[in-house]
Amino acid sequence: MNIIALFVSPLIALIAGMFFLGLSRKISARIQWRYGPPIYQPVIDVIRSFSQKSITHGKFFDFGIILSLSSSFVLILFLPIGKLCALTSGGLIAFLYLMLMGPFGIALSGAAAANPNSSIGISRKFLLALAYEVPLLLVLLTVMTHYHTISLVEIVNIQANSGWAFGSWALILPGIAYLLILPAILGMRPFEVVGAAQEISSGPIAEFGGKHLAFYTLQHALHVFVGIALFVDIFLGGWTFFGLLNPLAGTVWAVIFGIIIFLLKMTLVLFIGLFVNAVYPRFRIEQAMQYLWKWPTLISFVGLIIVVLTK
Amino acid sequence: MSLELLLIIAFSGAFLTYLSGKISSQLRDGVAVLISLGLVAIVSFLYNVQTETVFYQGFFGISLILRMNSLAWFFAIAIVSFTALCIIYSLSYMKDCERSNYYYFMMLLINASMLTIVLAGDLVTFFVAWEIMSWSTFLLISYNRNGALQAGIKYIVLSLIGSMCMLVGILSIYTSFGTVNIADVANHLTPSSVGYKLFLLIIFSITFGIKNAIMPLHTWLPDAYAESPSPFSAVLSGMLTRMGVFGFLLIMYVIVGMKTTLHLGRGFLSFNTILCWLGAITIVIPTFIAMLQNDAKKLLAWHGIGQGGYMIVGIAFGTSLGAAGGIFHTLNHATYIVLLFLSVGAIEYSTNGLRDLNSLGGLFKKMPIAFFGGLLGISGLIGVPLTNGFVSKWLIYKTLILGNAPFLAFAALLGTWGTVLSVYKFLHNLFLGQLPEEHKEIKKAPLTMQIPIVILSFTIILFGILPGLPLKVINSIIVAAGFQALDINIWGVTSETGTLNMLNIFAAIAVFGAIFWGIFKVARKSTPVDQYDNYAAGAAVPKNKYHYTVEYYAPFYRMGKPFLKDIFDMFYNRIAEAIGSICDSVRKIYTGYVGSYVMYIVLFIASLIFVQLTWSIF
Amino acid sequence: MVNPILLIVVPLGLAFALPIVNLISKKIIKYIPVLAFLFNLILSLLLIPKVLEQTIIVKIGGFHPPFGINLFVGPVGILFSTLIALAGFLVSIYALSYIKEGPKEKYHILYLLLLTGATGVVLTGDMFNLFVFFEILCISSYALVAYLGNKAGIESSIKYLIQGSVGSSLLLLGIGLLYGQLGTLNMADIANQINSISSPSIFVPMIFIITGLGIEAAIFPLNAWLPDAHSSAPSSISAILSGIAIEVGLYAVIRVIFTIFNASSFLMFFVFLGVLTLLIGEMSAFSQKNIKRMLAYSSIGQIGLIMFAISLNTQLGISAGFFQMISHTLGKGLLFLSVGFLIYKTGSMKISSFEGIGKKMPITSLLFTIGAFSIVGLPPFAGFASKFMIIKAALTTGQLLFTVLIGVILLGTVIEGAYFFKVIQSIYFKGTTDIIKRDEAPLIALISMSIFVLLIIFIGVYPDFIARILNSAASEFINRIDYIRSVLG
Amino acid sequence: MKKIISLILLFIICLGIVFCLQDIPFGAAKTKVGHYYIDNGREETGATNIVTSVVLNYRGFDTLGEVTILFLAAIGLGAVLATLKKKGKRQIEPASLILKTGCRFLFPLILLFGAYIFIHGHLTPGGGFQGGAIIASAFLLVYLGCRERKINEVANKITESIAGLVFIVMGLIGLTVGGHYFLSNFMPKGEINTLFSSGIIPIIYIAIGFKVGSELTGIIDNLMEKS
Amino acid sequence: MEFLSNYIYYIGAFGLIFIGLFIILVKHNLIKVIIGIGILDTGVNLFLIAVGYISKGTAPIFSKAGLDANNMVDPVPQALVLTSIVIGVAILALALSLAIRLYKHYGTLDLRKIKEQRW
Repeated sequence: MNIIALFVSPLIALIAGMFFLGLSRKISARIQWRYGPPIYQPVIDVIRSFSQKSITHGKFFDFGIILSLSSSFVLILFLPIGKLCALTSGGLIAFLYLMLMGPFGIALSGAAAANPNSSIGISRKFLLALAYEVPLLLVLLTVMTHYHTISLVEIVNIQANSGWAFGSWALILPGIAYLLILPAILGMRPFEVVGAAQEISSGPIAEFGGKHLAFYTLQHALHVFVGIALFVDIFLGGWTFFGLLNPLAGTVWAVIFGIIIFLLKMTLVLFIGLFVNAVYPRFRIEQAMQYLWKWPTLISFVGLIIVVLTK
Repeated sequence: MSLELLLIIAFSGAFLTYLSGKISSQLRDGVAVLISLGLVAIVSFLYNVQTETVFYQGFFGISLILRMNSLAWFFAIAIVSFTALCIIYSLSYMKDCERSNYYYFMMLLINASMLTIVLAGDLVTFFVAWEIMSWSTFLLISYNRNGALQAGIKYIVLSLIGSMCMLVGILSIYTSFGTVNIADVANHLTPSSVGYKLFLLIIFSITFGIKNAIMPLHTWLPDAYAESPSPFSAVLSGMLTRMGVFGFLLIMYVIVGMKTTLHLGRGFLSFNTILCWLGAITIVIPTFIAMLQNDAKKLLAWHGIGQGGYMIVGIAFGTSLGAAGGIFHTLNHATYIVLLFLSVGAIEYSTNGLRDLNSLGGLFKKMPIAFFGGLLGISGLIGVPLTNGFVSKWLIYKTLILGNAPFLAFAALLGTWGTVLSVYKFLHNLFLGQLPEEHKEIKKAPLTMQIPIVILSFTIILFGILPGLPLKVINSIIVAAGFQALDINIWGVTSETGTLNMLNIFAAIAVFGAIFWGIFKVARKSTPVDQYDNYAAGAAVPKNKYHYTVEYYAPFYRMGKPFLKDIFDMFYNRIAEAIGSICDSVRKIYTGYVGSYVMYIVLFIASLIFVQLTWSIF
Repeated sequence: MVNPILLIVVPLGLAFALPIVNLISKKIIKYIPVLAFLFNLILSLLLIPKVLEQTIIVKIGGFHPPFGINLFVGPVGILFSTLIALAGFLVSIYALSYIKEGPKEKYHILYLLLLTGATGVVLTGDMFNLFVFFEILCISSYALVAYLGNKAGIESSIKYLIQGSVGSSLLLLGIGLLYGQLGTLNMADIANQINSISSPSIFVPMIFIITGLGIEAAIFPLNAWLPDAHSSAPSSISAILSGIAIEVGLYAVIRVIFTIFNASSFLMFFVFLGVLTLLIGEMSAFSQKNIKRMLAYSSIGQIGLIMFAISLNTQLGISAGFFQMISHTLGKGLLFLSVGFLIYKTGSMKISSFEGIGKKMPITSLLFTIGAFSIVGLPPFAGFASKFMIIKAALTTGQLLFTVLIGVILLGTVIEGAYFFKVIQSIYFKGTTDIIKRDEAPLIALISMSIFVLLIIFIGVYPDFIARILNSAASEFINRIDYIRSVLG
Repeated sequence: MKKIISLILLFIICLGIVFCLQDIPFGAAKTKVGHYYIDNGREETGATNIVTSVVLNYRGFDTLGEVTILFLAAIGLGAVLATLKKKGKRQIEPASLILKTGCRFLFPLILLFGAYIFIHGHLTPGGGFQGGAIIASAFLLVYLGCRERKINEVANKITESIAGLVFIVMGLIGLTVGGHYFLSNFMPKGEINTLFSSGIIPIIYIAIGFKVGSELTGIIDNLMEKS
Repeated sequence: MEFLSNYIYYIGAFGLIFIGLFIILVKHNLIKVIIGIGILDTGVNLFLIAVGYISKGTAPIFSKAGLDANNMVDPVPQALVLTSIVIGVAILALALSLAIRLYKHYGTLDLRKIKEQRW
């Protein structure tokens, strides 16, 4: 199983991630009464980027982006996609750290490019990350405390037995908080100030072109996938769907349907996440921080207190 | 190899170095390196040795004892190795500095005294070595003159307060039990009252808290780190400050005993919970203050405080995982903070003493070794997987989460994210971005400076991938302290609530890295471009504005600056001023007018007679 | 022929002979104090084992006490006389190169008499004789403080003299009041007849005597002369005044309290007075700009510490107090001596003028540093061992009050550390970084200071060396009956 | 204000002393030690003047200290005034003939009287200190009367030193011979109430007389010359 | 009156002592202070003599036969006073010489102005 997951789950993640990327562009466009690009547009972009020539600012410029992409793929291995999960070592904590490495690699690369716009973009990126990490950490800690484990797989398995976390009253507040910060995690509207194309030439990726840009797009797609999948895994029970798969237990089909259910849940979450926040105009970074440190943090904090007290 | 001989070599080596410096500086360098490496060799031969010897009885008839066990060995080997690396590094760093004999002498003296501290089998030896360490550190902190003087005074005053507390504690033990032998004291202490144990714990915690810079007592540290010579900053932050951790281990788990310590008080008001929370505060606030720093060494110094918090949280939490994590983090912290200080030192060396984060940049092409040292250092500091920092932090987080202390865990994790921001700023402003014109031609860092950086970088990765190597020793330490043994493998930790396997993470990253490196190579070749050949959206950016460094996290600063002040430092300064003015007014009683002096005499007699006649109290 | 009387008579005779020697040759006079105290030192060291076996009572003129004057050469006396001889010897070696101007033969006479007086005070067993030797000590101090003849010296000297003579009058008055009641001057005999100090007829003379002696001992409200005098005297004399004179004064005070009046209820007051003295001293020293004044205030602080230790009224406490006296003598002596040459070479007593002197005079600076470390109480120097013993003594009493006071005392130590370390910083880490030509103190002075350092380190590392004598000294104070019995037979 | 405070303080002290003096009635019987001296002084020391026997024998050590203090005062005064810059030559107004002659006449007489006082110290009231003071007054007279005359400082010093040394040597002889006590009266006591009696007392008193005389003279000399 | 005759020496002695102390406490002129010290000394000496006095006693000198030993005053205070006087002389001499030097330095003997050594 693990061996299969090792090969399959990156593939699923890549494809789904590209799909969500395209989908989100489409949804945003529709919300704004635009037609928008086709859903497969990111795939086209990647392929085209590979064929284009690029510039490099040195070995380290290349190293950063490769580090970013490969660590994003490693991250996928730690994520239960349906019933597939290649690596479990270290649990959610290791997962959190690996989540950090993708942006970190991009930041290194962007900084090596020595473009002031990249620097500004990275600074914003990290501040935004700090802003949403505060509620995110609280949310994850709540979940881990509630289930008394640090393993993602185990969290999903417990939910299979005892119902979705989002359904249990103790974890509903963290769930809401996660939804509120989801756009920030995904870097989508209204939190797109990091890569503001008009203002700082797309920020960190200002100097990226050709294969660098392609790598970045792939990484971004994975990042979007992870952000949503994490929610599904810890709040929506991953592959579980009200005992639907129980009859199939132990067969290959359970795995396949598990993945499908998982992806459907993800799509749903993407919609919700986008709709919840799409009405806001773009936040300035301070506004974003103030917002994220106010409501989502407060909600998740209350959630954590509830969980600790009811423990 | 007896322990006395080891210490004799250590101490006399220091003197020998000083004396040989009077003959020639080459000889001195040779002797210093030889002594420090020799100590490394001797200590490593002492692995797994358990001895205890009485070496002296002339101090008030107290048996002064040296003993070797796994705890002592662990710290001893760390001390001697890091000092040896810093000594090697100093060979070129300190080449043209004044009083270099003195510098080496003090370095080796501090080394020897730290070694004595960890080998001490009784509290008097411990205290004596502790004090020697304190004053020699003071003498070396002040070495850089100017700003260093204030730092030195701050350090020594706090340090004196700490050691006076410890002296009271030790003597209280001595008078109560008539022995200062650590093992005996532990036995005697078991039946004594809870209040007394608590008193001991608190009074020693002040001492070790000052040394380890726990939050309200940290104020000496930033200045001291920033103003010392860089190799010494490295030793200071890497090992010397962590003598506080050693002290905590000693008092909490050896002297008072694990079981007792963990059951002092109830609920939130128990000793170790409060210590944990102090540790948590120490993690968060300094890390965020670090973000505001513009001095590379000061930034690292604030992180030094913050990382100290992890150790305290880990040790004070009182689980096997926590204690192991805390101890392991001490070692890991030493590796990467030493590495970082040495990298900054290399920059200082090359740019004639610059360490201002706003005036440097783009040095990664000029000083690749220092850059990779810095990169791995900050990775370790953050705890990026595959570096050793990850493993120890993982152990701490895990035990905090599973031990139902999510708020502590939150503080610890938040600290990590703060760390990411500030160390990225550090890396970016020093090494990445544009290279300023004036640093186009810089001195090359010599080999002796690069070797320690390379060794430390290698160590970070080694312990990151194979954490089992040090954890094996740590496991025996915590078992000796009475904790349950951990299930240690060469690649990590196995336990029923989740395993850590660094090897498969390493393999995964390596495989994916190789794949994408391959893809990258196969794809169309990219064109190398010049530094200034940048896309600036058509705007004409002046050359000196190309590097965005000043106020790197400007929005955050705007928000956080009013809150992120070192209020404790201000508070202490206020106290110091108040004491100063009180002192000034006290001496005004010596008016200089002899009539009033005679008046004092008459007053003295008169008041005594008055008291006696009225109340007859004598 | 080993007779303790020689400890007093030989220096005295040499002092009397010195004017004649001066007429014969002006060059050799400065070696006379060296010889005298070398003799005293050897004699004291020879006497120590004998005294530890049995106290020597020297009857002067062959009259039995209480009718004649007797010397009481007990452990305390021999301890002090050894200390005095040692300090006197080393400082006189130092003075060989330090005293270069002024009426030198007078300096040496006064110096001899100062220490003779001190030896007399610690050895005598007669109240009035104590007064006489005390006056010798005081008057020679007045003259020596004014020795340099500068503005500060004369002013300090006259102030010292006024306070000192008021004190000596009070002392004499107290002795007279006692004599009027008890009809004897012998200390053992007085002690024998005193039962309680609570009646005013005993208490009032006691207060007068304590005040009179306390002025020399620099107990808090009586010590206003000290900073002036110690800072204005020539440094070699400052070393003796700080290292010997005030200790001897304190010895006299505690001898009076312990042996004569048996005033253990009064000791509680002394505990507080000691802590107060310490705090006042250390706090006044804190922001001093003048190095010698700072050291003088530090001496006040140290006296407070000694008072505290001795007032604990336990075997351990008293021996700790004596130990602290020894380490203070060595440490403060060393500090004043090294500062003497620092001042000599820079021409100023301002701490700020010492900036960078560490390069010019590395050895002297090092000696100063070690002295400072010892005074602050850092291991492995003597000050640490004594402070260790004091704290141990205070904690052994098991009373909460003493534990709290120990906290206050340690606070004083922290203040002390702060100002000493500031000075050390200015010596080594301030001022020019250029290479300066060395201009070291003369070799002979360095040798004498180095002996101080060796002793400081030796005692600091091996305090058991003097433990026995300290213990017997403490017993001498505790066992008042033994004292009386051994004198009166 | 200060005066009032000091008066209050002094009053308190006075009160204490009054309480204390209740135990010391004025003019009461002799005390223990004094009684002993009066009873046994003659036999033990051979001096008829008990004060002298107390001063020089029973409490001889005090007297040694006392002599030392005077010596100390002379030396100290010299030391204090030594660094004073000398005012050129002293303006001396020569004394008149009558004054000069008178001084010359009186000077040996005073010296003789002083010598008498200290030689008979053990027999009659008086002694070394008193005699010495009288001798010093002779020199003072010379200073005042015959102003151009100066004493021989070297001789003065030698006298001073030798006199002091005599005292100490006498004490040390007592340490070696006799009862092996410092300052013990090792010489034969002689017949009571004669000049050559009471052992070392006259010798020491003579020495003290010389010493006090020369020291006081030195002090006078110093004060006259240097100020 | 009887009280006075009984205690006149004590009263005189302590009167002198307190006058001396009072002078030292309140006077600013150095010479006056030195005079105060002298008075204080004298008072103490007088007190010592008074302590040894016996009503209608004689000097303790057996200058001729037939003197009653029981009627002699205590010789010890007299010996003490001898010493004490000498000490007083010594102190006075030293104090005066210092005063001379001080006047050379400061040009005044007002102790309120001689305050360079303080704090």
